[in-house]
Amino acid sequence: MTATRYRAPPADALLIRELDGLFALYHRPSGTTHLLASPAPELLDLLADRAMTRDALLDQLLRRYDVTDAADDLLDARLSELIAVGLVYAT
Amino acid sequence: MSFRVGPVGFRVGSDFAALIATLRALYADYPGPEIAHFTVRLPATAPWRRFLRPSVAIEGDYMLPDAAPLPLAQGLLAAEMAMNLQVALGHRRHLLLHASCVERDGRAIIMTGESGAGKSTLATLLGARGWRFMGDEFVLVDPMTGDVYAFPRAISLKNEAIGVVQHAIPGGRFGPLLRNTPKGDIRHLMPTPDAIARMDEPARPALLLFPAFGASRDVREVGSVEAFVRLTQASTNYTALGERGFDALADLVERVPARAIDYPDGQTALAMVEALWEAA
Amino acid sequence: MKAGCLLATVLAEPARAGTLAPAEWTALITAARAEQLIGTLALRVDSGTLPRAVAEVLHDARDAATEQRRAALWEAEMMRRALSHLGVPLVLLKGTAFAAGGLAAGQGRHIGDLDLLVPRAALPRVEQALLAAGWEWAKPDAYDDAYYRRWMHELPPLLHRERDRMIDVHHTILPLTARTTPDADALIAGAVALGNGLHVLAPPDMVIHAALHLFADGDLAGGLRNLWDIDRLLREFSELDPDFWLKLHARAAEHGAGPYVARAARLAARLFATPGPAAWRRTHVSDALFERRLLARDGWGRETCRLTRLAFYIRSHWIRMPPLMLARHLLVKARRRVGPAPNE
Amino acid sequence: MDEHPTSSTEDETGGATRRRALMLGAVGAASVMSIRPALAQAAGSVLMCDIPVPDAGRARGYISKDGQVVAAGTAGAFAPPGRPLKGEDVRRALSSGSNLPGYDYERSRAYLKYVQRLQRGTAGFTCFASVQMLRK
Repeated sequence: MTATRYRAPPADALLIRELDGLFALYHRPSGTTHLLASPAPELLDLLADRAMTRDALLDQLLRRYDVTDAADDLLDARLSELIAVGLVYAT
Repeated sequence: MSFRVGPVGFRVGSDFAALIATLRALYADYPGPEIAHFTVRLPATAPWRRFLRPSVAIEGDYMLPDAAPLPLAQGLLAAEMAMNLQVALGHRRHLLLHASCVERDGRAIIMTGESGAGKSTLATLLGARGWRFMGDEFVLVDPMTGDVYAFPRAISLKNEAIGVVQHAIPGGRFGPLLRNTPKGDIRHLMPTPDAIARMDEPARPALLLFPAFGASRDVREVGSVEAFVRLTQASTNYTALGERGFDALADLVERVPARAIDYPDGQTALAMVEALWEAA
Repeated sequence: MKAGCLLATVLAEPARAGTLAPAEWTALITAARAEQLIGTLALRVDSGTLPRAVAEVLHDARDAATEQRRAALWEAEMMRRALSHLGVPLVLLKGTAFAAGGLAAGQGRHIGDLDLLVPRAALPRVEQALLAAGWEWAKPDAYDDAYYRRWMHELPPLLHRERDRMIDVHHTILPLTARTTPDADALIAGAVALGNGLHVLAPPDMVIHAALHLFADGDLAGGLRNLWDIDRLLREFSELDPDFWLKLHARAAEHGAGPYVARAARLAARLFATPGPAAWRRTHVSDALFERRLLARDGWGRETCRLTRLAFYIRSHWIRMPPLMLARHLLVKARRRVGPAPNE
Repeated sequence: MDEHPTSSTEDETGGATRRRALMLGAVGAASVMSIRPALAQAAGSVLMCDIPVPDAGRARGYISKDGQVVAAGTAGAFAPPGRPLKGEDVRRALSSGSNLPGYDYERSRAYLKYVQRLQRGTAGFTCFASVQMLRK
């Protein structure tokens, strides 16, 4: 069985406005507004319109950011929040 | 009968001729549109309820399944609620904020809060001090321009506010006192002729206030994200407007300063609002 | 002209909108809202020369329909994400199917709950997967639950706890108690894949479902909209496929739905001038009664023709249940309604 | 592992030269909050709704201490209220912990628990939903 891969909508499916350090996001396909705190916007950016395994995603995060608490369970928790609201899709 | 409040035309029909006559008198200064945007029905809850303990149902183009009927003596409240419901559920040209609003020099203060926060009273009292009263229930944000439009229907004063306003505006055109409604005692006050005559003039939002009555005097800055979330919950059609609503609301909270104010009495509140206005 | 009639006329001939007096507009808008056809009306009527208030109302209605469509398609997508791992065919029905299939019947249409058809054998797995993905039972009542499971063509409704949207999961398209029993396996076997893992019914089945839904499963309340769906489907499918009427006739016979489909075609032709073969046009005396029921709406949005409506209410129970079961059902319902007299 | 070569987005966010600190567990709680429709405010303008206890389908049933509808006459359960509860009374009782007007503590708790268990599609639910959201 292959590892689960995750994908977020392309950038043009989202409207994002930064307000006081948080991000208000309008998701065009659902018509829903979400408030995002870091690291959710960063994850959406990395996964925008391309599928990645969790390991690949963590690797990308570590390359791009100084991740102080890189742990699989924390990343899983963040991904599952995004999956629950439909912003990330697991294949 | 039909009348227009701001950009919204209503047609109101009822089994009770007396109720229509009262509405006709109160809304005499409002223009009568040929074609109404919404229809409001205030029928008797059953045929015999026209005569025997007469009871008014709240119906129209948009209805709530559990809306409770009211005794005929509170028919004006039934009309008010039915009108609110049509706008809240049906109007999409503007982003609706459940708020009161006053204007001066083309710039508006938007005051929003839960029922009992004093937003009606504050807007009414400011209206008596040289401000233009724009509404005490809804303020309408144009998603294209960010301007706000007025919805100056009859002001719905509740409980202690009735005495306060009667004292402040002794010459006001008041409706009958409705006692012991589910919202307490209610008395309607018609906006001034000037407020009605100028109801189609938009204004630029300049200050967002979240008043709370009861606590001791306090002013706090409200960050844009908190204002955004609070206004999504104060809007009856934010979600329904989709992307337009998102943009309009994000623009509003980015551009307009927001403050929460706690106040112990009306005089203090008026002083606080006018001081904030000078500083804004 | 009665408002229900006016609404049907303007939908069929949108050019008539140019001749309406202000009072007629108000009646038309009110009736269209009451019949949940305001979005459809908005798309039918050209916005060039309309009175300002009308243009504003119809513009809002178009926006509302766009957002409803978005929400419906998203709900279907979230359902797909929750169920795709099961590997069972997922067939969209009614409004969501029209929208997802890009059909004219979906344009401007009000879309409420998500209706899904799956094979009966897959029902327990579908139910479990939905419950695991955030859907919850909408009604706690035990009698209704047992009744649903034993006799209905669908699970009791489920509601998504975050999105507040309802899903009806069907395993066939009429209650098992109804006089007509469509072939559910054939419906699913014939379904058309949309390419994203979801399906819609094949064109003849879609018409048959709409006809059964309108004439074999309910009291026709709000039925004008369903008849409009049928008009749009018949027009679109018969334009695409010259043999459509023949296929429809054959397929309706297979499902035992011939008379309902014929009734649908006749009434659509009566009210909306839907084109069709002459053989389908032979009028029945009872058609006038159905027409009266479908148009029973006045210019204040109220239902009229109380007796006609009552007759159709009784009919709706009659056609859905064998007589003894109907008696039992009404008895249980009646017992539950007998309570203390209301205090006032 | 990475099938998609890193694109220019990496440079826009700083790339390897100015690496920004990021915490996966920084917010402690959820990193996503969804805005839900404020149907309540619509209803708030008409907060004058009734909640039948129990709904008409189970009209004679008693209400147990935990808000379930049980058979009439069940020991320890309460007879239903004589008239539907008012949305405004329910709101007040839920937010202040006070009793429903005319009912004692135990009975109020039982009725309120019934109301809190209401689900969509049951009579009174829309009213309860609006009460809930205004309460905060």
